[in-house]
Amino acid sequence: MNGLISVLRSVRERRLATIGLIWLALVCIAALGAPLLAPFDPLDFDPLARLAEPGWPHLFGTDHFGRDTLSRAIYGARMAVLIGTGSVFVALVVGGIVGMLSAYFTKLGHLLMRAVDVLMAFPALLLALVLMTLLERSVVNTIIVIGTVYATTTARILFGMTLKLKGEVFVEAAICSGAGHASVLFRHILPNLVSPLLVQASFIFAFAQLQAAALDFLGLGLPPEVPSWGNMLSEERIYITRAPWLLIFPGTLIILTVFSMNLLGDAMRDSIDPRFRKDVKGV
Amino acid sequence: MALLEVRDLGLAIAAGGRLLPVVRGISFAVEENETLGIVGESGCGKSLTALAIMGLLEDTAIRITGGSIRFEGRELLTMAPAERRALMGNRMAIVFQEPMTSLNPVYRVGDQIVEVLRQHRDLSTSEARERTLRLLEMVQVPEPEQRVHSYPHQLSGGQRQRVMIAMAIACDPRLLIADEPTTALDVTVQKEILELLQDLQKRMGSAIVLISHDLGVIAETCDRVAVMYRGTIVEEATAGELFANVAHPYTRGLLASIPPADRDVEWLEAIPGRVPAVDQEIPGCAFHPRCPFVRDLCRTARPEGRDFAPGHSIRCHFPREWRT
Amino acid sequence: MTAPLLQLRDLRVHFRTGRGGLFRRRRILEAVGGVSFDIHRGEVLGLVGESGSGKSTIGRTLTRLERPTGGEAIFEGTDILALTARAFRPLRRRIQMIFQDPFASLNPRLTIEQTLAEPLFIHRLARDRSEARDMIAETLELVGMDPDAMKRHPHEFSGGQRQRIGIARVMIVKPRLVIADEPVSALDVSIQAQVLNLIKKLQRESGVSMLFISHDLGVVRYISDRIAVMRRGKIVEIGDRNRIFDSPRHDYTRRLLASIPRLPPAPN
Amino acid sequence: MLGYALDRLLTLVPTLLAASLLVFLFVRLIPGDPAAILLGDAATPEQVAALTRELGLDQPLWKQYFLWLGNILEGDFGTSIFFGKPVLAVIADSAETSILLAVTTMGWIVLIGVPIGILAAVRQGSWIDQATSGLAMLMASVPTFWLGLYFILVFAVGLGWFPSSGFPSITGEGGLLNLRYLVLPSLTLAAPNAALIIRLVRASMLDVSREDHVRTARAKGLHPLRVAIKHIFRNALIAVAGAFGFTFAALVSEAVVTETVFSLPGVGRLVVQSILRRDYPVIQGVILIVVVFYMFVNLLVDLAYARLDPRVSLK
Repeated sequence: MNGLISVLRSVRERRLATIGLIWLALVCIAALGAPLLAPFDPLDFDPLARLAEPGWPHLFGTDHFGRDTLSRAIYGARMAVLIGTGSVFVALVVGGIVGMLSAYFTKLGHLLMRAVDVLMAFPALLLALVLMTLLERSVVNTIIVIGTVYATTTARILFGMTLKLKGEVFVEAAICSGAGHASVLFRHILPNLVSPLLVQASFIFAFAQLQAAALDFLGLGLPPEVPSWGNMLSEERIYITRAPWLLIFPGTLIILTVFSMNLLGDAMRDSIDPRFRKDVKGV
Repeated sequence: MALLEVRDLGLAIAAGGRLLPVVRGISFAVEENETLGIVGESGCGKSLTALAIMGLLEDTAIRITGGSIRFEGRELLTMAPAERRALMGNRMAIVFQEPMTSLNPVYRVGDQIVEVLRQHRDLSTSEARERTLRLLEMVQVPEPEQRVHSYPHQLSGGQRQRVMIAMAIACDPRLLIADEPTTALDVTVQKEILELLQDLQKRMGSAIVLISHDLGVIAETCDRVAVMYRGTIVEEATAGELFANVAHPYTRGLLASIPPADRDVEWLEAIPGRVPAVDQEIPGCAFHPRCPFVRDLCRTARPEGRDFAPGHSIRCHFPREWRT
Repeated sequence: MTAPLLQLRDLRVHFRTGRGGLFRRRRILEAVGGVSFDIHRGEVLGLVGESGSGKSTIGRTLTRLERPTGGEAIFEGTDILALTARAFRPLRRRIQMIFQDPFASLNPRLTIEQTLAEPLFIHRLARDRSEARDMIAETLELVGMDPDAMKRHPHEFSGGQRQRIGIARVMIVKPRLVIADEPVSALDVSIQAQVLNLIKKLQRESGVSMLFISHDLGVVRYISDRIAVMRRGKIVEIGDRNRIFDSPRHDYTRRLLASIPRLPPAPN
Repeated sequence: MLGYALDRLLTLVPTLLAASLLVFLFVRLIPGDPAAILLGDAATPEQVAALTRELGLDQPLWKQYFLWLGNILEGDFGTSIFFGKPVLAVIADSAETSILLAVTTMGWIVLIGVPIGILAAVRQGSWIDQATSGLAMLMASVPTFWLGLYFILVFAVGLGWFPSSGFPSITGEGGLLNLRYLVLPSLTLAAPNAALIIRLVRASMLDVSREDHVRTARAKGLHPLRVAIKHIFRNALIAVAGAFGFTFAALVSEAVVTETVFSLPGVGRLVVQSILRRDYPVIQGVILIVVVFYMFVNLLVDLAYARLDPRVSLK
């Protein structure tokens, strides 16, 4: 808890990071209140208003089916938040458990970390592509795939950090006091990993946006009918000259969101234990 | 004219928009051929003083708030950076505490010595290499022909410190600052290094400022001793005079705190309390909260430096109170 | 004379350095090469040596932070080196360790109360929090600290205070053997004297046995009844304190003693 | 040093075997008869039966694996369903583009990343530092395909400076001039990676500048620039070199998106198209080769570490 407070404090001290935080809050609001905020149904075709320029009633214009860009973008925020938090969750839970246990129980760890090594022999995007080939295009599968890709790096990072903590004198002192495995892991090691994990989470969130957009672009991410920012860019890219708003708008949304998350992660990183600063590397 | 003259030097640490004084106007002088020992506990400002003399406070949070440092008659604090660099590693040099980390890990030790020679002397590479070998012989590194090709991590702590010393004396400095040069070393190695420093001084005639927390090291090596407490020199005299006639309660407390190896002591007479935090202002004498002989005057008036005996100065209202 | 509290017999500890492989030899380093000594009840055995002599490894092996490659350590009749980790846990209460670095030995996330209560609950020495709190307050006073300190976090304390807390953590479980691994070498001289006095006082009052590990001969002389001098993983000389200092037999001991800078006595 | 290299090489073998097993299982995990999958929809039952025998699909799985592995080691990666020619030949056709793209991209990354990173570190806290750090983070936040599309729009369509798509081989007509086809794609691909290097160079240099030996270097009276380059950057390079290697190794697969945007006939595009065409033998082959390449580059990185940091190999 203390860690969280100090992290938030460090964010507040940086003006740019605060702006990033505000932007992310707006994205979250859009995601939660999409049905209320969106002026149109994001899937509704309006054949009479195809590729309409920004104006009234389509504030940000329409795409080549005549769907309202603003409404799709608001629903896209939903996908962004879902994919981001989902990937972070998968990566941190899977990677966290594997990394922490591997470092703590050395024999098991040797085996598990070799498995992680094998997965890390596949470059990130390639691994995502391969996994997507095996799975149907869906929101859940996209989350699983991106989460898995970052679970490997998270496991590596956590392995290293846990190993460092395991060698700490206060952990040895706890062992000398008679503390058991559970107590050492959850009382002495884990709480000291919360802030670095938070930083790692923010970077994964940011990367996940870019990865998801890339998968969408390649036609291997979310199903094409799902209104995500990546799909919006992917479907409308041939209209880049005729209807530039179709690319500028969702592109800017992605950039702002990723940039904000990176800013946030960067600000938080400066507040964490200097020992771990090198472990959590963002952009 | 002394070789080095420090006058009213003030240093402060910049923290949260404030300047917290850490060295509060200290003055001392060092002559050629002389070893001055500065002793004190961590945080007393002794190492920062060394860095200030060497000009190594740039890019740190430490600011020089006043005073002057004159070296060979020239004021260092107002000197142009290039001019000052021409002195560093040349006319004045420093040996640091941590021989493990003070050498660049990616270069061979020989090359690191050659670098300083080529910086300040007009030598060809082969001349510099030749001189490097002789320097390593001077500091008694065994098998110097092989050792010049070693990387720092291949040497023992003692050997690394010898390399550091060789690097420091490469250009025949007039002033050598040794900042806790033996603190990271074992006692047997410490003895060798201290003997080496004394031996080199005899040969080169330079001045040494030896900074240490260890009164024993200071007592064995120095001609004159300055005792620092919380940014001030509280007592200064020749080593013989100081240890024969300790006058400041802090100096006495320090001596009494160290468990001697040559006699039995039942209980140590420890100084009570601890050094107040940097941001804490202490009225009167800085040592009064811990002083066993404190009186009212000590709580209100800051003692000025004065001569306790010829060549023995002290900052204390009631010196040698334990006698009365 | 009753049986010693601890009998260490032919302790050997080896470390592997670096990662070996098919094409590179892995080096085996002998940290402790056959060390034997006894510690009697109520006795302080000083273990002195230079860095790399293996003195800390012995202490760490006795608290099972390091695995030995051979030898036995009979503590109150059981060979603690042969026990499983699980079987050794109840014995941890009896063998406690004071660490060198007071800044690293306390979990920064826990309050002093949480840190000190941990061993009490593990070893079932306190039934509930209020009983634990009473015991903590008592122990904090014992080490010269204000009981209010228990509400605070380690970063609010100085090095000397933290080392007092470290000592409190050890004393609170009423151990039979305390291993003190360079407990004062990270402290400033004036604080070192305070902590040394405290350790000596607590040892005298509680009658606990102690293995006091240090590189500082003065410190070892001040605190120990008997002294063992170590060099390169072996004990070169062991004996009563005054015998070691006044008539050292081994060359190395003599060299060590001759290396200590002489210190003028404090005026009275 | 040689022993170290051989050892590192040896540790790769189990990882490589495990990775190849995954690649092998990949096709087996797809529901349906592997032989039918590998032959595509147009296959006749006779062809399927023949391939079943050839791949030993009627044998236990572990035998199939070794059979497959044996074929691979002999250079037989199977036959592309789409192209109807050996997979290795298909991959070879796209290798030139990928390698040239990776090399030019790497050139940009070093050229942009290192000097700006050094500048930001030396001028820590100045407006230059803040501007470059902010810009670097922005560069890392832009989706590459979006950047690529706008590069095409501005520099190809608008200004007409560079071609917008495709890449004729440099051995063909136009020769080395054809490299201009790679300018926009390599810049696109370089942008986020250069951003990473800028930040890494800066951060590593700041880390090193706090080390004791830098103070020693200053105490020698060296010029600040010499201290920055010879002492700080040289040590920071140890961390940075690793990033160079990993970046380069990842470029081949990261290029998937860029190659698609610029319609480059590279390995990345081949993967995507093969996935969309369900050309499994090609997917398998490409993955395997990319993984081997990736691991090989990582091995080189390790060896570079040992060269740059004497503490690594001599310990």
